[in-house]
Parts: sequence; C-alpha cells; structure tokens
Amino acid sequence: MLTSFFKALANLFKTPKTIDYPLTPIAKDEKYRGVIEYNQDECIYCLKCEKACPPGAILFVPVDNPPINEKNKKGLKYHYNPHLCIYCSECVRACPKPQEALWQSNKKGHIGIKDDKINDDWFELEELKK
Amino acid sequence: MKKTINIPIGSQHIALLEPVRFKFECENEKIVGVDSDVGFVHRGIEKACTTKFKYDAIGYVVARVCGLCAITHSMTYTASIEKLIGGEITQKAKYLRILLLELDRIHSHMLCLSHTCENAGFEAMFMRIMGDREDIMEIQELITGNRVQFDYISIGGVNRDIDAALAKKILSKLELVRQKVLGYMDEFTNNWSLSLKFKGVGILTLDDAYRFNAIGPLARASGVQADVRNEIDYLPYNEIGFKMQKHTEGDINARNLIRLNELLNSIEMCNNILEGLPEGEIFTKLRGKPNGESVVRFEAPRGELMYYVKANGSAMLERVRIKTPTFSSIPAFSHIFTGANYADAPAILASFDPCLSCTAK
Amino acid sequence: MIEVILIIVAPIIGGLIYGLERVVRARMQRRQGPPILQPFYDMLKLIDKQALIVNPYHSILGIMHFVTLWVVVAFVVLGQNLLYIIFLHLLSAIFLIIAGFSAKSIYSHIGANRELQAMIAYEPILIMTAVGFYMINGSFDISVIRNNTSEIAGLFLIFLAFLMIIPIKLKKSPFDATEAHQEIVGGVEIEYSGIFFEFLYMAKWLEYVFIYLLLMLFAGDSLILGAVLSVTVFLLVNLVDNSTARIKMKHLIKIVLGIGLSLSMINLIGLSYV
Amino acid sequence: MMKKIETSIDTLKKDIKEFYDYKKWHFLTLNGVALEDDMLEIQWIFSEYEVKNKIVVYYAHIKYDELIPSIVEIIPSAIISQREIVDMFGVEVEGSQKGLYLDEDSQQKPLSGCSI
Repeated sequence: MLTSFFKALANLFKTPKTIDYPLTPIAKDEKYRGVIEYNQDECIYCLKCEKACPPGAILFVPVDNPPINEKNKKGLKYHYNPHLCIYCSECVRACPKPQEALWQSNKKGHIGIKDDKINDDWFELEELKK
Repeated sequence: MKKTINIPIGSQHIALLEPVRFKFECENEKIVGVDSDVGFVHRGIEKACTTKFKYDAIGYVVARVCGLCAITHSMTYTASIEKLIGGEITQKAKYLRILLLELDRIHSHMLCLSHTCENAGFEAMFMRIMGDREDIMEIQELITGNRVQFDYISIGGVNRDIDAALAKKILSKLELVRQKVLGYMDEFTNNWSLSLKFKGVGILTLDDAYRFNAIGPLARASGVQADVRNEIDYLPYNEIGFKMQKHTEGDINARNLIRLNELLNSIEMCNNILEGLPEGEIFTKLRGKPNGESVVRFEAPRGELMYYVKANGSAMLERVRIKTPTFSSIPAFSHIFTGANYADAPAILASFDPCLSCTAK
Repeated sequence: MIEVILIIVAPIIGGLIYGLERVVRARMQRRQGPPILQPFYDMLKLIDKQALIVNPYHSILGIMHFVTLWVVVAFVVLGQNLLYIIFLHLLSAIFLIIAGFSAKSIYSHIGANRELQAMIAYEPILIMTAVGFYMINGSFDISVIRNNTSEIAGLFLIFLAFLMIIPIKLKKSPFDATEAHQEIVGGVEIEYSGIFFEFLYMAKWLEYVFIYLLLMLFAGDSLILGAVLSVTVFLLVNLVDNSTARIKMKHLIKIVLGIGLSLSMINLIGLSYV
Repeated sequence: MMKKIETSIDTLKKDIKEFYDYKKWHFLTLNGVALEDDMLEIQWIFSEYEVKNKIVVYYAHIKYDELIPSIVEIIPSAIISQREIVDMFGVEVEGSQKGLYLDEDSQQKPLSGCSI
C-alpha cells in the first residue's frame, strides 16, 4: 500500500503516458499491416489473390473498358474493399509477383463513411461477379 | 412477503463490459441463487465455418471469435487441420507459435489482473497495469504487424519471421515487463485493502473444482493439476521450461497469484525461445485435403479450448465445434457465487476472467 | 457582502475543486486527464439530456438534497452554530436516502441502504468534532471558532478521525462503498437523469466545499495554516484514493467507528481533564 | 489419442456412470454432428488429467425426435453443454430448458441442418 502511495506521488511529476491522439499521431511500425496496394501494369491476372482472400475483399470483375495489359484477356478490373479486408496478407503470399503487382503497405485504411457507399457499390460488384 | 431481492448484473453494466447477464437472488447482500444468460452476441460462427468458408480460410474466421485469445483459436484450429492432413511443420514454426501464444497469455492475464483491481475499486492499479500492458502489445505489433488480430498462424507454419535485431528488442522489453510484474506481485501480496477484498473470498474447493470440471487458472488455484500445455505433445512445451503453477486456497487471491506466476513463467519461456530459436524454414506447404475427425485441445489464457473438426476430403468442412473456456466454466462460476457477498460479486466475476464473445461465438 | 458572494459562487468553487481533483488523480495514474473545466462541460451536456422522472417525490427530494446542502454551506460561511449545521447536513443526507428508497431500482435501494450505514459511521465523529470545538472555545458558533487561534494541537486525535471520514463524504477509496460504481452503478444517483441529475452533481461539489470549510475550522484564525491544511489534505486524500481498493461496508463501519470514534473519545476525555 | 466408444441412449447413463471417475476424467463437452438421413451423432467427450493426448469419446446415433438422457446427476457441469445442444440442434434433453443462446420461443435451430 505504501509503495503505491509513493508511486502515485512520484507520478505527479512524471509526464503522462497517454497522448493527445488526433493531435499527436501514433508512430506506425514499418511492418505494420495496412491496406493492400496494387499495380495493374504488373498484374498477370492469375486471380490467385482473389481465391486466397478469406473475406473476399478482392474482386476481379469484367468491365467495359478494362485496363490495358496484354495478360488481361478476359477484360477484368481489380477491385479492392479496404473495409472488408482483414489485412491478413494471404493475397500477397498467394501472388506470383509479390512486391511488384500486389503488396501490403503500412498505411491505415480510412474510416468508411456513408458517402463512400461501401455496401451498395460492393454488393453490385459481387452481383457482377456471379 | 418475498424475502429475497433480485439484483441483475449486465447485460450492460459498468462492472462488466461483456454482454452477459447474471441474475443474483440475494438475501440482503448475500447471494443465494444465480442465473446466467449468455446468448447476447451469438454470431453463428460454427455454422459459418461449415457453409461459407473453405477450410484454409477458417483459421482467420475463428480468430475473430475472440479478440483476446485470437491466436489460441487459430492455433487450435490449425493444429486440428494439420492433424487431419497429416503434415509435420518445422521446429522453428513451432517455437514461433509458442512465442506468440505466450505473449498472448501475458497480455490477457495482465488485462484480467487489471480488471480484477478495477472491480475491487482500485483504479490506480488498473491504469498502471493497463499502461504496462502496452509494452506487450507493442511487441506483438512488432512481430505480427497488428495489435489484436494477429493472423500469424496459418496451416503449415507461421506467416512472418523474426530477425536478430527484433529478437534483441523484444528481449529488452520483456525484461522491463518482468520487473513490473515483480512490482505487481509485491502489490498484490502486501496491499492491505486488496487483501480485505481478495483473501478468502470466492472460494472454490478442490473437490468442487473436480466436480464442476473447472479449467484454467480457476482450477489451478484450487489445486487441480489441469493445464493442457502439460497434456499435449504437438508443441514442444517441455523443452522451453514450462512449469505448472498450483495453489491450494482457491480464492481470488490464489487466482491472482496463479496469473502472476504464469506471467513470470511465460516471460521466461519467451526468453528461452528467443535465445534458442532454431534455424530453418517457417512455412511448409501441406498438400492434400483434410479427412476424418479430430479433437484438439489447447490452453487459452482462460483455460482449455477445444476444437472438434470433422472433414470429408473436400474443401468444405462438415462440422466445426468450438468449446471455449468460459463456456465450460459457467457451472463453476454459478457455484462460487452462491453464498458470496454481493459486494464481492464484481471482483469475483473479474477474477474468473470471463470472455463472453468467446462463449457465445 | 463577501459572504453573500461566497455563498452564491460556492457550487462553482466546488466544481473547480472537483475538476482540479480529476486532473490530479489522472496525473497520479499517469494519464492526461480531462480539462479542469470538465465538470462544467458535463453540466452543459446534461442540460440537453432528456429528464426522466421516476416519480415526482424522487426528483423533488433530489432537489431538496441540493438546496439543504447549499443552506448548510451558507450557514458555515455565515458563521452559524456548528451543531446546528451538522444536523442540517444530516437532514440533507436523509433527503437523499429517502429519494433512494422512493425509486424502484434495486441499485438505488442498496445505495440508500449503504448511505444509511455510512451515516452511522461518520455522523458520531462529526458530532464529536463539534463537541471538541465546544470544549476548547466554549461555544458552538463558527464565528467564535474562526476568531480564536488554531486548536489543531489540542484536537489532533479528532483531526485524525475527521480525516478518516473525508473519503466517505467525498466518495473516495477506500471508503467509497456507498457509491461503488462497479457494484451498484452509483447507488442512489442511478435513477436521476438530465436536469435532475445536475442537482445531485452540484450537491457533490457542495459536499467538497462543506468538507474543506469544516477542515479550515481546525486552522482557526490563521488563513495560511488553513490553506496549508487544505492542500495537504487534498493531496493526501487523493494519494490514499490511488493506493487502496474499495473495502466493504462491514469493514468500513468497523474501521471508522472502531478507530475514529475511539480516537475522538480519547481526545475528548483528555480535553476534559486539561 | 482419440478413442471412440459407441453407446446408445438407453445404456448411456450406465456406461458413463461406470466410466466416469471425477478425479481422473475431465468432461470436456457435449457435441452434436448432423449426419445423413436425419440422424444426429451426439458425442460426450472426456479427457484424462495429466496424461498426454488421451481423449475418450462416447457417441450415440439418434433421431431428432428422440429424448437424450441427461447426465447432470453424474457430471454437474454437463448442464451448460446440454442447454447448448438443445438450442443448436432443436433436440430435447431430459430436464433441460431452452434459451441459452436463442430466445426461448425461437424456431431457429442453427446447426441442425434443417433451418436458415
């Protein structure tokens, strides 16, 4: 009891451990698991990442004006939903060209708000996939 | 004239951040009957595992059963799938798995200790332990890239390696934590007001612990030698200095001391792993599909976790049964509460370290 | 004139003490803590909240509790009879207890029950303190006590007993079982909401003012000693709050009545022989 | 290793009573597995204290409308598993009430394979 009594007294003169969060940003480690990033020029459209993704946050959907790439025979476009992603990096491990076509950054995904239409747009894409 | 009063705790209660309701039937402040309701967050994960996800994705699904013992869930599931496929993983992967499991145990036990203090009305201790727990969380972030959901274990091994510089950093942080744990040890044994609150309160006798199949720290505090780490052989726990902790009093104080001793033991194990990490691959590709049925148990921070997996050789599993530690301790909880004082109820409850998102899965 | 202003701003002073205390307590736990004006922001927020009236008596008794406490503080500032003040203070606590029993919530009932038990513990010591002041000054009048020199040496044991009851009144560890927010979610406060809770909240601030004003009496006419006493006790109470757990009602009564009452008894017996 | 012993709902109580020594065996849980042709396999899983990897499973094949005997008088802690299986499979266990996870009047049986 006495130790914590004096500890509390000593703590009065120490700087607090907590930080003013939005004003003082939290330092992110280099290996922090953040959003998945993609380079469509390097992609070979093997669709391995789509199969590996546990929550189904990566979709290759046929579109009218697909990105120009000679490997892209079916006219697919990469779609990624950071709000569905669990950042497990299964897709990066499945990718035949990791770090070039698909890699994991250490950036935090932004918070989804109503204007993003997270659900509606994504459900449409899922419909297209079927 | 009714003589008893009903006091509810939960499902939204300041002492209990978990969605559970305990209904205490009290005479004055003495509890004579307990009723519990746990289904507030039932998410149907067992069903989802057999209908929505393929077997290799389920490791990530079951990790979401619980935030605190996420790694134990994915570990147990992965072990049962590896058993069904029949592959062997490398020694290094096994050691790294233990490292993460023990780190997880450390932070979970620290959370429990701080919560017990908070429910005993000792906010300063709560803040102190929670502040120190950040060190462990940082270590976990350094290793896995995330603080809570590690997604570290996959079928065949682990996902990330650690290098020498990182190991050194972790060792120095663990030493800091060890010093702090010794400080708590002093506080928990010597603080007069905590001893009034904890000693001789919420007793579970040895016989009752056997009869109600108590598990985890709850059982070990009563003197049952029940630690699943001692009863399995697919992780090399004997090589790294695992010691079973045991007390005989069975009160809250004994449970706290069990947790504190386990903290020290876990830190020692982590040190041993980091110092003697074998060379080798961290991942072996396992071929084949699971077939058959297996029961795998593992020691989560709160006690024994069991997975029953039945597969039929296809990518979809037939049945996944998760038995979580808190779920099977509910009969023991109810037994301890009967006869206790209501003023002690929150502290007793916190000393069980209940995890209701596990329970309702 | 200055007394009138003091009486009017008493709740504000209490709020400031409360805000300061929250900052100090946060620093003791190595937290950033809220701004010092946080209690007033809380008040502003509470105005917007919907006020649910459990039953009219419940709400009125809550307001009465606040009003009586304000009168108590006013009488202390004006220098009235100490014994009278202590009984009036008892009345304000009784209002709260009746309010607690008038709601149907079980937490409210237990809280009121514990408040009653706590009253049994601290009330004798308050009265003993008044008697102690009487034996030294020959009068219960606060104005007389304030004009005499400090009696803290003669009343030292009573002063110690008085220190023991401060945590009960300010709802601090180890003696905060009456409020016990982890067990009974604030006890009697639980059924108050919105604007009615504000009165209870302000009453809490007034409780601070009342306790620190009583404490100042031990310093007599010396303002410096009074200030030193207040700051020391303020720190002491918070340090003890930060190094103990909440103890049960049973232990509270045993400790406070056992130690506190005997300390003040010995002091009184000593005084009567000097 | 896992050892499976077949029993039936008539002989279950006798079997468990003979087998269960409360200081030696640890009762894990009650498990149900939906089989084909509307059959259900109920398993009673035990493990031995302080022995490596020793698990014993008693199992019985039943129909959904059969009454499962309760083993609460032998193993008090089985009560919670029994309540769970009642909710999850919509079966009936002797003396066990509904409503641990689901509402008491709920028609849903999440794992029985016949709903959702």
